[in-house]
Amino acid sequence: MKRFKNLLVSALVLMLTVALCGCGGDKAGDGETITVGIPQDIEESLDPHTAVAAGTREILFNIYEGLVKPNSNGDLVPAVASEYSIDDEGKTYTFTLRDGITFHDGKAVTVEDIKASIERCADTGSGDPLVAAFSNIESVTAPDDKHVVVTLKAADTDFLSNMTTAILPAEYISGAVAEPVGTGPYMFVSRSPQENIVLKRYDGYWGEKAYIANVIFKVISNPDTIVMNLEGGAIDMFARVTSAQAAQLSDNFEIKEGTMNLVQALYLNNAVAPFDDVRVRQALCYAINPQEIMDYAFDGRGTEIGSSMFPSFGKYFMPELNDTYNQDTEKAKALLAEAGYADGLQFTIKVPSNYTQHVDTAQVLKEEFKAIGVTADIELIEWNSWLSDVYSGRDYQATVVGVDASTLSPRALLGRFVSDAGNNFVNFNSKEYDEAYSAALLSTDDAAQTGYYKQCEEILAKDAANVYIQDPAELVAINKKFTGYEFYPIYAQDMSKIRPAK
Amino acid sequence: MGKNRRYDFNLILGSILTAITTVPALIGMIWTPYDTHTMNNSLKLAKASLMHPFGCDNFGRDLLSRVMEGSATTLLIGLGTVFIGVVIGTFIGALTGYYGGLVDDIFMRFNDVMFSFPSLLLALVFVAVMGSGKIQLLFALGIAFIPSYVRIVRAEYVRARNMDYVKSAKLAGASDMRVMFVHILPNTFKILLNSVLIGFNNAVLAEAGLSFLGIGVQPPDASLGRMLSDAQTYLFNRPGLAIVPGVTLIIMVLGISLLGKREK
Amino acid sequence: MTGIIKKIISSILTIAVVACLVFMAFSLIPGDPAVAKLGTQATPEKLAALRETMGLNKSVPARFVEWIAGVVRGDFGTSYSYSMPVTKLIADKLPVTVILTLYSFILMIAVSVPLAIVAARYENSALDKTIQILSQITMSVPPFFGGIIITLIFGLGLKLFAPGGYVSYSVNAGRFLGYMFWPALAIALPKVAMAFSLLYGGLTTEKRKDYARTAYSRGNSTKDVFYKHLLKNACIPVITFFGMALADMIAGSIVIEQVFSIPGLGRILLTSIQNRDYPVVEAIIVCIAVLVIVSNLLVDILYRVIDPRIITED
Amino acid sequence: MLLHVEDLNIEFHDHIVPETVVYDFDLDMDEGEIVGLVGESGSGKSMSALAIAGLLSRHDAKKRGSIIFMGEDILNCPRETLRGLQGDEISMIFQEPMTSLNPVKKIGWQVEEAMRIHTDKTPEERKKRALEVLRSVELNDPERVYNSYPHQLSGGMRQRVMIAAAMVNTPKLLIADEPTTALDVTVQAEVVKLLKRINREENTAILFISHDLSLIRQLCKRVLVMKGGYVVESGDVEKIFVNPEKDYTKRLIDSIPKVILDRD
Repeated sequence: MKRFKNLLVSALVLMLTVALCGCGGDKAGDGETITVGIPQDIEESLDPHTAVAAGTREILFNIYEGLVKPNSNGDLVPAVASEYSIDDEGKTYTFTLRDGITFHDGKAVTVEDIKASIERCADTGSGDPLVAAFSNIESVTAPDDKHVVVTLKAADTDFLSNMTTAILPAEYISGAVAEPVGTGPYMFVSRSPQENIVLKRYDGYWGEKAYIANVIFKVISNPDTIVMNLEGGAIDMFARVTSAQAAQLSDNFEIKEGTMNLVQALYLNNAVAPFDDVRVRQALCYAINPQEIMDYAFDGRGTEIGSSMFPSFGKYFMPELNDTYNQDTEKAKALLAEAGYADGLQFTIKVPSNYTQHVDTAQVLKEEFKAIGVTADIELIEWNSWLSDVYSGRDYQATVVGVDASTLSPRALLGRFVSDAGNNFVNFNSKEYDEAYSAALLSTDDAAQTGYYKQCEEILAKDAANVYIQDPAELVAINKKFTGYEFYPIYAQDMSKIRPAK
Repeated sequence: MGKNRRYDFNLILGSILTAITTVPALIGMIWTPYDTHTMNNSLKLAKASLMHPFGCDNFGRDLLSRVMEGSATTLLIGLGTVFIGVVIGTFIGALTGYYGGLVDDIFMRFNDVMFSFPSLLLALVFVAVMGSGKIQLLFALGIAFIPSYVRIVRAEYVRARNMDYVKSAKLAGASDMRVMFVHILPNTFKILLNSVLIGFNNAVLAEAGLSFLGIGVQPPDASLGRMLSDAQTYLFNRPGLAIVPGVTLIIMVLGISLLGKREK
Repeated sequence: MTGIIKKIISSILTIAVVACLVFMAFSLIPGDPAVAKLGTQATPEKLAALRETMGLNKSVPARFVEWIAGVVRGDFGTSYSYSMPVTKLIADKLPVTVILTLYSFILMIAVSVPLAIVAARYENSALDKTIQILSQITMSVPPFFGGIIITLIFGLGLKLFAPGGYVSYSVNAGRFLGYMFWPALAIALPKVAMAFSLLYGGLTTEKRKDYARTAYSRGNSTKDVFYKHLLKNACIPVITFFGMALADMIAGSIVIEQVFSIPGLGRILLTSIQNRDYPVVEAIIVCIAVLVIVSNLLVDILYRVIDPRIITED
Repeated sequence: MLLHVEDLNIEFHDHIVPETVVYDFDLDMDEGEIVGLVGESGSGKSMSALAIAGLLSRHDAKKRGSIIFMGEDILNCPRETLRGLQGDEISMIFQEPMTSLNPVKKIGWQVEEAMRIHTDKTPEERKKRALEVLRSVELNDPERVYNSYPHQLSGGMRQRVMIAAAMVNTPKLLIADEPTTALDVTVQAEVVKLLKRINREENTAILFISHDLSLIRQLCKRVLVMKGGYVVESGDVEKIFVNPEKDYTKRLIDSIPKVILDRD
């Protein structure tokens, strides 16, 4: 028994020592590794063409590049293509392959890879093409091994923004290679479900190489532990902390404020009762006060919006739509009564539980709806369930999320409200809207096109497709050990610009 | 003498602690100092004051009111769980224990499997099947706790089956049902009471655990577990948000377990 | 010996029963996983093809047979949400949960035994009373709140560890173990208190027995009397508790993983439940059932090892 | 002089009113001497024996007087000194062989324990000695006994094991506290014979405690008669037996069943 006791004591001592040393050794503070917290696991495949979630795309931004890519100003700059030209008509786009550009596995990028990538996204074999706009592609040809020519069916001056579509090796597309391989500044190393995604600097990158050698995206599925993780040093950066979380952080962290470039709204399923009635939708719009929501859940930060467009889009954004509905309880009640819900109504808001800002927003909304006799039940669901049930399955009444723009074109935001759009998860159905939208697509005149887009926005607001709230402020918490964070007008976390402070 | 004093001490302290948590919880079912859902921007994360003895949470909701509502929810789910478990568990335990035989054997085999499975996990599986929510949670936990009561009640019935008072009742012409539920049942109360107290505690802890995981009570409804989960963000500057519901939970469990100790 | 063999056989049967029940429960749930997976991209052809690959076009009994056949070979099928074999998904996370559980278990014993001995040795002293009260309170602390308090005090206050700074065992085993100490502590604490009070009860009973006096009469020190003579006897009634504690710790680790941001079985289980990724849920439940049943079996064997009186009664 | 006890008084304090159980106890023993201590239960004989063996734990019993064993004051010497004597120079065997052995340890381990504590013998030497001493207490098949657990032996065998364990270091003094009371009559006689032989062969002094005067008469030359904590009579066994001074002693003698008296 003496042995037993010694065993016990030594086990205890060992565990304590391990515990105490194990933790003191902070992560390599040499700036060689940065750990970034992400609120959800990325999608099952790291396939940039099929990735739906913004949270996946913002990470893939570091791995993949298109022929062109957006910079932080929102301009498109050449990437895999070193230059491009558009004919005057806007029908033929010619891209020149960048000299010496290689994939992460060291193989040179060829025009075949580009062709295969574009053709894959344009393929209509299984219904809609992966990139909706690619249905306009007439042909993709490679006249020589340096050039790729994309010819459109109808002229489209705005088509270039779609060419940010990632270029993948032809072998990957044919299924011969499973590992994600791109041309971006970082290459994929490993992933562990619900745990992390590890990236490494690609030293053969054609452009300015990344500063930090290793990037770990760590899944923080419990948002309540974000602050703890940051303060404890487990993660160095978290994009989109809430203002409450930001307020909890010590001055070891810098809070960068930008806009999230999201259309945060209470999205309503226009196809199911009670939201198939425009009066009910409008009533909800009258019930809320976006500023109040921002005050409660965002410490007053954020920009009010009135339709599916946010300020970063400049000329397309219509601030005047903010006043389509101003909080008016009486009007809301009257509309409800008119729609046959004089005694109030009850519905369920599904909210992805990992997004604190949406959960918080939903809680404020619930309070606001109370005033007009509407009871909203909040159901928190896992992000993946949200994707499958709400987004894909469209099995919901209402949901609070933010919808982002995958490209720099207003189509990225407005295209989804066309009645038969595959991603029209709110089931919005308006003939008027469909006409306006297709008119915009066909138009080659910039002013006229802008006019049509604005018309679309007005219809969304007037028909109360959704209860629009705001473009939330994006607060990025980053450890002061690092600097160089840049905001993008699209969903992207450009890790290659981040460098150790000093 | 010294022994008696200790027993009394457990009873008194247990009653006091239980009262400290259950009385506000009971009041919380009908009245709270402030509305538990109404938000107030100016009181966000307010420190403790005369008006708000525990301060306010991140939406400016009075923490005392939230804790009262949360305790009430937790208490109700705990009681409901125990109720389901005891009623169904007693029924099954009585039947299998009284009649015995092959059905009893098979049932007990099954029951032992369920019993050896941690009840929290069992509840998790039920939630997986039934979906999350307050009512689902109540049933999930209730079902998960049945096996423990079946075990206890069955053992008592197996013992009682051959006792003289049962035999004489049978001789007097009492039906099986009557023997089971009129004659034997009251004799199981004493032992059942103790396991009810333990079961209540386990249910409270399980509820808090599952709500903490986000699959129990949904916001903005308060439950002690849910509040603890939310409070983690503010652990740095307002640890009180976690400590108040946490300590409430501890006091509730501690009080009941002291009462249970006294019962032995 | 036959007793143990009987136990093993019945354990295997039990696992089989659990596996059947789990499969049945999840095949009764309405909803077509293929539809859920395809969502808006669902076309009849695609759906049929996916059903084919997912094996959903077969009848429930046929699927069951297939599933069981797979399980026997250690193949739990393919995860719906991660296009990855379930076995691979779990194999990666299982060690985390197992180590966390064992860690807590060792902690529980390493702390409760000396504590119980000290308290029982100085029965009724102020020290004893203090330990008693502390243990009664600790017993009532739910592990996740314990975890929060530990994070608050040791992580944020004393900076002894970085909250959320989990490191995978495959990356750095030392730091992995270092980090796991704290969640293990959170899980172990209430169990320490319970083990303490049971052991204490046993020791104070045993120390009044005649053989304790015999031990003293041979010149043993008090410490030796407790460790060499009383402890083993006092442990016998506590072993059942140890078995249940082990099972509880597996469950507890699922909650604690959430507090300490540990990607173990619990994390996968929770997300899979919410994603309705049933192959994963089924596999994890079967896995946990095996763990629970094996630990029960171990307890049974331990009983026989510790208490010689059982063997001869067989 | 091996043992010199003078003015031993033992008082207990674990009750509200202190209770004295032994008054003014005096005893002298020489090496190799066998002394009997007789009296009814509660007369203080076991307490005196435990005090001499150094087994009365210090806090609940208050002891006055002196117990000098081989020049060491048992009552006041340091713990280590006392432990050095226990099991080495003083050994003790008890009334209940059933409970006096550790139920979960093998006999061999228990017999060897005193050697492990007090000698530097190697495991092989210890085993050799253990088997030897087991054989010497007239156990058949000592190898088997060595590997047995207590519950596998009969009462008589266990008491022999106890004696073997006590004798393993050939102590100067063996205190036997009613070693035969729990045994069958036939086994009793054998144990007494065994003790006698040990005394003869090893020159170990024995303090034999019993309420049975006839056993004392078989074994001892000198006897002390205790009642109510006092030594009421002491001296040569035969003398006391033939001519008891006190009524109490007379009654003790009268209570011996005639059959046994006749046999000797």
